[in-house]
Amino acid sequence: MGNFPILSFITFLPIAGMIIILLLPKAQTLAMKSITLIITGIQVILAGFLLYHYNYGMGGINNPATFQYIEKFRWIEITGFSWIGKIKIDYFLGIDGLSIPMVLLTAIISFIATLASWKIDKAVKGYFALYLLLVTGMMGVFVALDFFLFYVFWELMLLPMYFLIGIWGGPRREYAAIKFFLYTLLGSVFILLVVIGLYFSTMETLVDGSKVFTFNMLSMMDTHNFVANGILSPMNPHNLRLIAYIALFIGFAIKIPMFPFHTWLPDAHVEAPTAISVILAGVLLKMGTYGILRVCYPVFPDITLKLVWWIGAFGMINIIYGALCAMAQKDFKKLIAYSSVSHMGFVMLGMASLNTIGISGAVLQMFNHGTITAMLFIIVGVIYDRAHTREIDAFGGLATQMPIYTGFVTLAFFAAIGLPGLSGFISESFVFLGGFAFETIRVITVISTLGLLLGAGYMLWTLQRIYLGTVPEKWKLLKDLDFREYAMLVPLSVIIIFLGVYPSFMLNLMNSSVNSMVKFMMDSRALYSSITGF
Amino acid sequence: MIHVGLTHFLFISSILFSLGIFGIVTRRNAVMVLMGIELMLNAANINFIAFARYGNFGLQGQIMALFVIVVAAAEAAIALAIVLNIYKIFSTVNVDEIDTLKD
Amino acid sequence: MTEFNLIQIAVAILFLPLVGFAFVLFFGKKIKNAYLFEISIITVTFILTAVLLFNKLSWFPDKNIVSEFSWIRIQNLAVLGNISIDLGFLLDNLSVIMIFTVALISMLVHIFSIAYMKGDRLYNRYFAYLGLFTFSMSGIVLTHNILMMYIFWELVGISSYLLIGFWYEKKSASDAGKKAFLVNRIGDIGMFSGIMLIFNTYHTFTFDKIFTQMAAGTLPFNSEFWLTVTGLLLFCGAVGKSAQFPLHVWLPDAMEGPTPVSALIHAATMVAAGVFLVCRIYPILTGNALFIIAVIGALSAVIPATIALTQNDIKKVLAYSTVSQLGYMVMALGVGAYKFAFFHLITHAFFKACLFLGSGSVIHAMHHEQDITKMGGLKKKLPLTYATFLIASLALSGIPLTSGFLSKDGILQGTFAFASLTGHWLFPAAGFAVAMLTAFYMFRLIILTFHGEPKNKEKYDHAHESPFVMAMPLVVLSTLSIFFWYTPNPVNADAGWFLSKWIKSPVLSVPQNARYSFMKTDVVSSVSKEGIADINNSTTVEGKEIVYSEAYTEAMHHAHYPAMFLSLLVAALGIVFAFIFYYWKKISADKLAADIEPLYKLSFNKWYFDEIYNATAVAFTMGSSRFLAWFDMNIVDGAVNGVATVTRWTSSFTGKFDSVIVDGLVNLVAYFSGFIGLILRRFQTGKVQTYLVLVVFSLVIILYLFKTF
Amino acid sequence: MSIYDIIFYLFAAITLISAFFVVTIRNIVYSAFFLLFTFFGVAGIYVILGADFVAMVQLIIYVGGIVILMLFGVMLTNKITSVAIKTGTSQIVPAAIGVGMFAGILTATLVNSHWRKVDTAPLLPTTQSLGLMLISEYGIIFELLGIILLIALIGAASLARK
Repeated sequence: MGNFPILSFITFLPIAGMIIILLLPKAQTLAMKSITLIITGIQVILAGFLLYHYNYGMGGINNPATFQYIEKFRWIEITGFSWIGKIKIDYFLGIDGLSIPMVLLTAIISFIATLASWKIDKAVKGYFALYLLLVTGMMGVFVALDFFLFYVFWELMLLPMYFLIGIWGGPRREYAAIKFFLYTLLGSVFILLVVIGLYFSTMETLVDGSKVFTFNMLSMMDTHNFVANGILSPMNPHNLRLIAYIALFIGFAIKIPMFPFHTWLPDAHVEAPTAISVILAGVLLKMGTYGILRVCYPVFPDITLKLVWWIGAFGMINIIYGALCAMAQKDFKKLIAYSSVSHMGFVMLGMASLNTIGISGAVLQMFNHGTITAMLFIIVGVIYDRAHTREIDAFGGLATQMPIYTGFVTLAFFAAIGLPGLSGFISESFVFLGGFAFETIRVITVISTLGLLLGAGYMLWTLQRIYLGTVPEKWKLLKDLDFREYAMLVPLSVIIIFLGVYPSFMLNLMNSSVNSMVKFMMDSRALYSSITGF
Repeated sequence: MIHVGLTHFLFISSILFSLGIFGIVTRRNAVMVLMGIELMLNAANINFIAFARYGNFGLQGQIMALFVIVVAAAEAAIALAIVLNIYKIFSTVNVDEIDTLKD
Repeated sequence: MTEFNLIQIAVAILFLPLVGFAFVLFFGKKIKNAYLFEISIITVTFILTAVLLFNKLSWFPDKNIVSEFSWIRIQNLAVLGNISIDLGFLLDNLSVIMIFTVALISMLVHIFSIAYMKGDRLYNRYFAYLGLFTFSMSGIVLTHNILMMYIFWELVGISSYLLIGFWYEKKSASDAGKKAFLVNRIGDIGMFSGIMLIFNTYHTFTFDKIFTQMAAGTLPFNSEFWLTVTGLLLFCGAVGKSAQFPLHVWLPDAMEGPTPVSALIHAATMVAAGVFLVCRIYPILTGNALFIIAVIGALSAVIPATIALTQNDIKKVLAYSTVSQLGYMVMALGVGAYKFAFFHLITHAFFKACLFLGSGSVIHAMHHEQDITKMGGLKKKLPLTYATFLIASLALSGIPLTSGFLSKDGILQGTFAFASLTGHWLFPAAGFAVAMLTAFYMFRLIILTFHGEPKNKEKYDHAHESPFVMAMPLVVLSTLSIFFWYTPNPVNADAGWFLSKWIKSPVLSVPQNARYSFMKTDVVSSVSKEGIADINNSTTVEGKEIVYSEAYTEAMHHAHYPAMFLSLLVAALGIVFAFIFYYWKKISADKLAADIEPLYKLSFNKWYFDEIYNATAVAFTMGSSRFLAWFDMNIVDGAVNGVATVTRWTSSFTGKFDSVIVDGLVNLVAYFSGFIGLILRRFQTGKVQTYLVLVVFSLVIILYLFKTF
Repeated sequence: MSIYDIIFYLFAAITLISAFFVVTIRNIVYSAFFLLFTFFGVAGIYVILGADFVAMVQLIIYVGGIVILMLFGVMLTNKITSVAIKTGTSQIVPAAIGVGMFAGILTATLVNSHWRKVDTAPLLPTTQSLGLMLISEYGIIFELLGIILLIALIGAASLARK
């Protein structure tokens, strides 16, 4: 394939689909759905292609030479404002071991969520156009290496999401959409601040030897590129790196969502249509943790090392708090939403461990949580489609009524509580093993193991309340799964079981990058202390 | 008193700009909001032309100012059309009474 | 037969039940007799285990056959180097005997279930679950590393969840399944913490490598205290699975499952897994850890025995008896009687399976009546069941000529010797007390069920002896409860092949000064034997077994006959009392119960464990969960909404205040607070202009931060 | 203080004072008239800056076009008979504080920046050179602007017709 810009292709393909859909007449809903399905299908194939040709030995993280499928050219260049200097923004894409699992996840979840949107019948054209735009935004975030571009994709994904929740959502959709939008926008503002700050603190040396300010993330990771008196340069004795780090972290943490910024999540999930919940939980939440790993960690290793206890502690709070809140929910979807909060806590805990096992566990957990939660939300969607309620106590005995569906439910629930043989187990174990190995967060890790118990508690309790027992008279007519629902649940189940028995498939993929990350963090400890002189 | 130079013009433009914002933020009538926007556009234009004179650009600044004026005209036309529509629907042009964004 | 063949057989043994599970699960709907496939699979598995057992014991009696492969490999770690997480098999005598027992009992339970479960709606599904359960249990037994053991440990938990809650339409059944899983999970968390400690210290999960490194002097955090902690944390897993005090509450509830399941789970497999785990990790248990284990074991032996006295549900009595017997084994492990503990595990598996299946036969005959006060006189109707049940009860009570006598005697002997060396006489006291209680409640059960007059005439008349497929397992299991399978000498098991040849106590890896004093390697003796005075070497020169001190051997020897006669005496006493109370009715049991009502109530209500847990742990969790949900809804989320209300109130108040006193400064303060409110408010007044003001302020802040002057 | 300076201050005063009235006075029609003066002042400033053509365009389009448009807007959206041609104001104080701070910091930034200035060129007529640029260098943009205007025209007409 040589120089074929496959990353751009995979990112912007949905935009092409969007244009086609916009050109179609309103009544052609089937064509719109098919086009979306085909486009996302092609994305899955392309992601498979990326995977097939992926070089497992290349680490990425801070070294541009070890990124793969790189595309880099000048995107915006303004000269002439001689007193500001040149403005130069690159179009810079590339992937490494951190991004490729996320690219895969995005492709798979988008495809499955397309199937989940099949029954949308309100303003179909708008829905699928926005949906494809959303897919582009998500994919872009995971492949962008220029901070400005990253930010553009980050914002690009925000707007369609707002409309998708706000128009196709449940009864309180506008409230939920606004809440989602403002929360994330707040996060974006924080991120933007830091982007600008970093821009004015980093200079890149061009081929001709001249220096320009840069948005290149990889340049920001190299201490040589910092301007001596930039406000975010470590050499500047009055630098604002700590504040900037916290701002950036909060920006990403809102997406995770980290306690106490998580309250948008239950509302957004409850109101969003099934497919959007799937996307939201499956991919969007990962952007927060991905952003932290991609930006916060390597750009601010000095601060990360200082604050790592806090990251772990918030991870712990997420795990336990989310689980306890989930236990008390009466709405099935809200329960799953809180379980997401709990499971994302594992990711944070794993990130805080700063060693290969823990971070591998965290990245793997991102992928696994994506698939498992997607499955859980589809499960909620299936029951909501039929019964038009999500009240847990309204159900009972569905195992008798819908045995095959209950089989899938059991699988997903067991995966969510980390049953061995299913994918959740390895990632959670790795997170714990990694966390325990790191002295700073050892106690936190041990406390977090309580999450295993609580998770099992609320999941099994839900299983019992909805699926076990006897069927109330009014649900006697519920039908078991149809073909479309099989098509969504079977692939996810296969992935969950496959990664449960053969986790090396994913772990090998990310191994070099995680190692580079850990090595980079370890080296930075000495490097930054020599720069700042304390 | 120093000779009039670049900074004087910049001063004028920044004050004009701020007044524009003030108008947008405080006035309740949609048309008044539009007027505020026009003020801001004019402030920007002053900057363009001032830099065209004191910077090393030739006439590029003036060209840009022309473009701005043209776009402003288009914008004013569209905006007023929208205001008329709003008036038809809500029977008011007071922007603070139009808060469907809230729910 | 080479080692490689044995490994191949082991692989087949492990995965055949899984194949059965998958097949029956997927085709159970379409093929009516899919369960026959599962049964033939399990029969093949059993034959394979028999082959494995025979070959291992005859050709490689002293060899540990290991086969492993790398499951996950993580390379170039910054600190640790490459790490490989291996999965693999360990075939030693312990595991082949255990896997044989598991497969045998599993097969018998399968066969028994053919008749017992006949006509159930989910007949095929039931056999699929049995297959899954057998697979998980085989995994625990055959594995060579702690992580894989944990994996199958959890799988056992989940398959027991499915089996206990098999009749999920009954609330009590699904409750029991959930409770079993959650209580187990508590133990598992401890176990997982132990695994984290192990991994953090040794960077491997494989038992052998852990033992070798520990023997070479590597300890968790370089301290014996943490070694003790590690051992106890791992033991937590056993506390959960083997239903030890204080986590024993799930087991009696688990009787909600079908009776053959109770036989499988609560006799030979799931609960035995805990004891098996302790046997596996025995080399890393320090003296202190063992002592605590012994205490837990003693408590678990005594408390449920007292509860079993007053229960009226035939399965509940057996369930508490199981807990009590498991406590026995754990206590035996704790006091150093390793061999006898494992021996009791095996013998107990057979006779307890026999008892459970026998009770299944009774329940089947009585049309699902489980209350023994409503039975009676069944001896005539169910002669075969009665005979087998009696043999198994005799074994459980420890009457000579039975297997139970041998193993129980050994355990009592062990506690006796331990007490004589260390002075903890409470252990033998507990042991003998439990022996008496056991004999008493078992014969109470037998008398009430099989003797006397039938109390429910109608059901009695319809009762009939069970069909062949139910009777056959009973006969097989009751024969296995006789002594001659284990030793030629009915009063001394030491001479038998089981203890002298097959079961070897493992070499300890624990540092010398952390062991029981009688397990310290006797340096002098090794000098005298080997002529080497190298202390560091002394742990390894002795070869394959724990080196007990001569004093201990002596004490064991002396304890043999006292323990034997005393245990016989108390068992006989127990039986006699049972007859006095329930057969001859010389003393009214009801009257006695009324006389000591508080004690009776305590026992009848299971020492109020469930109530206490419900009132504390469960209530606390549910309470905090409700509180946090409220907190989340009203405080965290309301921090936004609530502050908005307050701010609105504030601004309206200040607005009024402002209109009364026109004061610029106050005005400013008020609006400033209003401005803060604007930020904290839901950010959604809906008015673009308000947002714009915010934008302006933000711009001011940004410009100020990035100011160039 | 040269005559140049005096003219500058004159126009600056016209601009700022009338702009101030635009945003503060209650009657919208008066506001519109003050807007006219503001534009006029701005045009004067353009002239001082040597942008004669732009100044003319400013006068023609703004003073002649946009202000009239605004007035139409006012008239069409207010009942002439009622007294509602006045506009209310909201959140004056926070806005005043915010905008004041903003103006201060913006002015400080602009004034304190070290602009790289070149010597002012002599004032020459610009119309011809602007025209040349518009049809050569900026030809495409010029065309595009034409299209935008057309679209705006059609759009506004169709919007207002609804």
